[in-house]
Amino acid sequence: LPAAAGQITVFAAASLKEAIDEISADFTRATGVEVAASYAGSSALARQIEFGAPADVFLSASTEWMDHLEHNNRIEPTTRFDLVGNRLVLIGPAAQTAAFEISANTNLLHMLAGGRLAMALTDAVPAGIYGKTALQRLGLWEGVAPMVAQTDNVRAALSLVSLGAAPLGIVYATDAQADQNVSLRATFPPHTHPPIIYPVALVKGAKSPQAQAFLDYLTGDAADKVFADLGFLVGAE
Amino acid sequence: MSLSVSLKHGFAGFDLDASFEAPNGITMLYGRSGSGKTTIVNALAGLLHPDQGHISIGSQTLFDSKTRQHLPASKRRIGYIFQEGRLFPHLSVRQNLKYGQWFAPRSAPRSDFEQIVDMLGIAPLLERRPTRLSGGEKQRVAIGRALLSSPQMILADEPLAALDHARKEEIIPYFERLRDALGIPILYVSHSGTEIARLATTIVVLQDGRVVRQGPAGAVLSDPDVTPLGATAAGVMVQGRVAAQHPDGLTEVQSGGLSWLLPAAAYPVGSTLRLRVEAQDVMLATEKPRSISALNVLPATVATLRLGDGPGALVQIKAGENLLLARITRRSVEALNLKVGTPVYAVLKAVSIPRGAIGDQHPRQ
Amino acid sequence: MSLSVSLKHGFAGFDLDASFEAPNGITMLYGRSGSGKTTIVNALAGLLHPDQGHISIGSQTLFDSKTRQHLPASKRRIGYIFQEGRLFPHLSVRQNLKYGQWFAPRSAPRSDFEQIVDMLGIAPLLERRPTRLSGGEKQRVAIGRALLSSPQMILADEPLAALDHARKEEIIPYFERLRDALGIPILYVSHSGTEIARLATTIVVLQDGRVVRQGPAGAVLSDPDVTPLGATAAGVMVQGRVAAQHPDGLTEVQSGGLSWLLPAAAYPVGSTLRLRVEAQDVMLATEKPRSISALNVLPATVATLRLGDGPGALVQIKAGENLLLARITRRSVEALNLKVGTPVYAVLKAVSIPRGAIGDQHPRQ
Amino acid sequence: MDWLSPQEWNAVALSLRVAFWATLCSLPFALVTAHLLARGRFPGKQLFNGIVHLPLILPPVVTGYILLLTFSIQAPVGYALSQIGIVFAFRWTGAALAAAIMAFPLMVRAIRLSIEAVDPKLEEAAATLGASRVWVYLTVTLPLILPGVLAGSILAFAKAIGEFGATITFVSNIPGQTQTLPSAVYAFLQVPGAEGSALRLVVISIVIAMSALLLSEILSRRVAARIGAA
Amino acid sequence: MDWLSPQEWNAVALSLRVAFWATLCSLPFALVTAHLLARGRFPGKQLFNGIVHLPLILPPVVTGYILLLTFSIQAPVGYALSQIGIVFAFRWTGAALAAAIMAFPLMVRAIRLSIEAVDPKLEEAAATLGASRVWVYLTVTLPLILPGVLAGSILAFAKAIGEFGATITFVSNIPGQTQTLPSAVYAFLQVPGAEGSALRLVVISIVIAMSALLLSEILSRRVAARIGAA
Ligand SMILES: Nc1ncnc2c1ncn2[C@@H]1O[C@H](COP(=O)(O)OP(=O)(O)OP(=O)(O)O)[C@@H](O)[C@H]1O
Ligand SMILES: Nc1ncnc2c1ncn2[C@@H]1O[C@H](COP(=O)(O)OP(=O)(O)OP(=O)(O)O)[C@@H](O)[C@H]1O
Ligand code: MOO
Ligand SMILES: [Mg+2]
Ligand SMILES: [Mg+2]
Repeated sequence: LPAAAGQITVFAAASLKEAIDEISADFTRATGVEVAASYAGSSALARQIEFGAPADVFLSASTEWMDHLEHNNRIEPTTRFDLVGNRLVLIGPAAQTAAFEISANTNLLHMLAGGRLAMALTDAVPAGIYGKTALQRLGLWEGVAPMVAQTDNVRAALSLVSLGAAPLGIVYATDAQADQNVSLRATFPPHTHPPIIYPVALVKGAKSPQAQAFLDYLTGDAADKVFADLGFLVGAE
Repeated sequence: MSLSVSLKHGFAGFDLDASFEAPNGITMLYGRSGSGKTTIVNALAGLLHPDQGHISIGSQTLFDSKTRQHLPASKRRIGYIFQEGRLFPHLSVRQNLKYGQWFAPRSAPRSDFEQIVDMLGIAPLLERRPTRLSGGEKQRVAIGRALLSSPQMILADEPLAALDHARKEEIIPYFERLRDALGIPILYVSHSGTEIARLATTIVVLQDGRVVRQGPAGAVLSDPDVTPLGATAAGVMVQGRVAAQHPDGLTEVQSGGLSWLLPAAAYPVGSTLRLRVEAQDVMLATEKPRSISALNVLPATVATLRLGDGPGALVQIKAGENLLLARITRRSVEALNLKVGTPVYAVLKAVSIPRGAIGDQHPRQ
Repeated sequence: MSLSVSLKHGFAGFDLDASFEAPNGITMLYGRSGSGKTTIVNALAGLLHPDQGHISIGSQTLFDSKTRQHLPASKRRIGYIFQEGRLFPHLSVRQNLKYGQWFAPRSAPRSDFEQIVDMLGIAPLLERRPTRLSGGEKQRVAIGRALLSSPQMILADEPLAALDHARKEEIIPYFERLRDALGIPILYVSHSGTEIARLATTIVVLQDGRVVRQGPAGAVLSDPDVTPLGATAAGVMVQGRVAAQHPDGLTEVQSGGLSWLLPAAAYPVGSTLRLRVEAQDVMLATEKPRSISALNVLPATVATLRLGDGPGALVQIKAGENLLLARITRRSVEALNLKVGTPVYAVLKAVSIPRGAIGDQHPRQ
Repeated sequence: MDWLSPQEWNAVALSLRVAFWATLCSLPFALVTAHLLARGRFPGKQLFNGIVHLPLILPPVVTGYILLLTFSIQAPVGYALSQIGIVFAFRWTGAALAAAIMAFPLMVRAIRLSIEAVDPKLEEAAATLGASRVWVYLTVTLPLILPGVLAGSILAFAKAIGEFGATITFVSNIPGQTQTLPSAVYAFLQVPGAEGSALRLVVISIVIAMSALLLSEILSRRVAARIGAA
Repeated sequence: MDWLSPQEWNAVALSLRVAFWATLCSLPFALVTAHLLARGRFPGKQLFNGIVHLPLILPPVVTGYILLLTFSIQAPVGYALSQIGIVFAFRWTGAALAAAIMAFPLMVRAIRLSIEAVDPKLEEAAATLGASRVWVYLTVTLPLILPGVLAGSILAFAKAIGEFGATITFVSNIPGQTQTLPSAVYAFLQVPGAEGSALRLVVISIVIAMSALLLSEILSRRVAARIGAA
């Protein structure tokens, strides 16, 4: 495989594309080492790594899949750490009234006014699982469940709101920040859902000697700034 | 109703430029392979849009390149018997036969299904698919389909070419009746001398896309020089009644007041026959021949004399009440000094009237 | 090489059960539409797997249901002229014609491409696709394709049915030469009396899937009772040389030491002709007829006499050096008291030898 | 069968319904389109041909996104349709629409090939027997292309059973309303260790589609026998 | 054209390569398969037919997953192949394999329909002229089904250009190695506000596939004209 000395192959959750593209470019400029990043769903990437994909570094959007790989002895456990965090937010169309505090008293059904609540798959995709948990803990899930439109990934939920097809949606703060067509309505309190964490680790048998350097670079200031600018929670460790 | 055709059409390497009139009755299109017969028929049917020209039937224009008229095929009410069958593979024989009836106007005269099926001998095939038919069976179904569609014009492109002699002899009388009974023009393509002679009212001879000869059948057929068919095709039909069956296998037929001998064992005494007497089988003698193998020596008188441009002549004679035709040479006309009114003997072999040329007068009703 | 066929095959509503031998030369399969001709031909070609039976050619077994042998069609080296053309639509006429040659063994004798193309009159069509051909043109290409494949057996299913008279007259001599020159069996299906009479070495008559008569052509044809074709098909070929062209359009031909008169204006003096004289056009007289329109009265003697079961008889006579056939009635045989050796006059009309039956002795080389 | 949860049963039933209606409703359009492409001569035919094939070329997600842009109530088309009572967004009808559009090029191709195989000489023969163009179509062309139409329809049905990307993008995944089998399968695949559950649903998809295929083979063999082919 | 980044150019080039080889390499298999399905009589034919259609029925992600299970170096098949130098996993060859398998049923269907439209009488005629079965196939059947083969190939090519789900699941989305156009589109669609970039790539896909379609139309019209159809 042409995993040349000067190249690192990074498998990263699709939602990290913007950040990793920018950080990789910086890294290449600094070290001369090329970074090839493969973006897809965390589940797909994890399975590929399980089956011997030539990845050096894995950035997952969920701890579950990283756990799965660790359990199967496909990553170097010692290199694993939590890179960044994220927040879960409720969004609506742009140019709406200011954000509010979401609580057990929030009447989501009223706010939906017959429309749909856009979420990622609530039993499968991390953003959807987090959202469902949060709503459950707030006691809102029972009432709103029939109105939920589930998408195959969080980005599609964002699109539904962005296009006006759904009046409300639950996505990550980073998504909400990047899309001008949506506005932030509420941020779910951290205690309503498990921490949203993007773990990273070296893949077992990583071929590129520069992979560790890239891992280190991800924790550096330059990378932190990129993540922070995009709305990720940095230093969650 | 008369059909009037004037067409120009070009294929790469072939130019059609033909005009002719087809009055009621059967107009035979005759010409060598590739002379443009099917092309003309297709244009009449509306399947080919000619480059130029005019086609009308009676007062109705079917096609006119000047006025840009082109009546679609489905509105022309034609019964087209295709050179290559073209049966519907997904329909049974019965459905194929009935197909045209679905679209015929209510007012159109219906042909009798049973009768046509019977004549064509396809009754046992009615529930079959066309793929399971023999070549000749297919062709017979195609004939039936066209005839049953209540057409106001029939186009028949070599309809009988694939059929055996006996079957032909069963179907030809039907066309004869169509010709005589219905007032519709029939355009009929054939290479067969027998068919042309028996059926043609009018003959149109094509050569390389051009009409080289057209006219009433009698005139064209009696001209030995015009086509290869001229020599073999003239003849008359004669009606008679079986008078006796002789023990040596010969049948005696009374016709027009005279006795004829011929082999026709299958017909019982008293039944009515029609016989085709071909002009070239008739010899004329001014002296009664003796000790000759010909069994039929009929006294007659010359009725008309028509000399061709070539060596041939067509002599019409009255034998009893029958008018017969004899094709002889001009040299013989002179040698025997034949004139209108000359008494002669028509000499005719018994075997010259082959069994095939014998049919009931009304084959089936 | 002789072909030996014994077959049983059943279709719903049709049973074939036929056995016959086809020696070298042309074996004519004759029978009404639907009598099983194409079925037999397909079995010979290897396209139909019969239920039971045996087919062999010379010592080679093509099919045997007992030993479960079934030589595939491609190995049988047959030139099959199909009833329905079956030209390859994606190949040009030339490629269609050459198709069989690609697969013929090197050692096989090659037919001359130019000569066959010429005979069939398809030279101008060589670069065309079959969809742009007329019905008869397609059929001619199909004939050429089969002939050019260097076959060791020819199967011809109504090969000439779609052709005009003149074209037939050009192609028939070719089959005659194939018959006479090549030592291969030819199985030929035809409804045409002329083709049968001129070409048949052997005749097999089918009826409803069964062989009702088989034997050498002469024997079958001279029996007026056996088939509808019997009456019209007997005849002989005679060779002659144009002696003079008379001003009244008649041509004088010297043949077998005698002079014949007939209309054949197109042939220059000195050229060689062959004439077909049909048995039924010949009358016999024991006294020289006078004042009769027939121009050919040839002195002859009775050579053989064959009486049929029915009213007919076939008399072979020697006129000059030619052997002619005359179909007359048994009654006339008795009335004229004909015996072998009886001197007679053969009476033949000039027009009975139609132009179509005249051809160069060696049509084209 | 208790090895399927009620929600999974819903998904099965919905997939069948979606695929059935998707196939049935696109059939007339596919017939017309195939006919235009096989026989028509009009300007922009190539463009039209291209547009018909778009769903095949585009990643399904993009197709779904375009559908969303076009048929959501916010969009002019979607709004206009909703005024006459036709709503696709977040309904099973939307899933059917997505499946229909994804399967459309397959159906059209199959039908078109069979139309091109029909001998125009037979249609001419029907015309000479008095059949107008519509009747020729109904009594000759259509019966002759039936095997192709069948093949195309079953292909479309199978595709509709398996369609996922465009469907979930367009109408999301609402259990009981738009959650088809593939969405359910996808969901299981996102969860580590749930491959077994996914497999069950995959097997069901396969059984359904295979039955449809088998049916089509039997039907088209019967049709072909009637037409007398091979 | 500077409106495409080098990485995007790579994706375009790779998609073309993948689609080309996917189409070319599956063609012989598709011909054989179509022939078996159209003419063959063997036990298990229906099952075989079903298996051929599986990629159409299954959600692409499942197909990709099955490929991963089968052809990764860990798997017996993948290992065996790797011993003789054939590796699919995470190579562009794998993308081609995925595209080929997804497009296979489409190609087979198209070819099969045209085989069924060939008049066996012509093949019989060729046999009587001495052509063995192979030669009959090469000189008669194949030329007559050429329009169908063309149509099927272009359909497969278009499908291969658009294939996403199975590809990204099987060989991932590694730029320059396995990142095809649709994978690149997918990645852009994950970035809010990057629809413009996605759109550019979508347009390129469309242009490529449309050109292929146009080419096939022209070719098959020429072929049809040669065969003399309609
Ligand atoms: N595939 C088939 N299935 C059922 N019956 C058939 C099939 N092919 C032919 N037949 C029947 O078998 C009989 C013989 O057919 P065949 O084609 O051999 O006749 P044929 O003598 O060649 O007639 P023709 O002169 O009309 O071509 C006919 O009655 C026909 O209807
Ligand atoms: N579609 C076509 N394209 C080009 N030339 C054609 C086409 N159809 C017919 N021709 C040519 O036009 C001429 C006349 O054809 P047509 O079919 O009218 O002949 P025909 O008189 O019916 O002959 P046949 O007795 O052989 O059926 C022929 O030379 C033929 O080659
Ligand atoms: O067209 Mo697909 O690749 O079924 O989603
Ligand atoms: Mg013709
Ligand atoms: Mg036959």
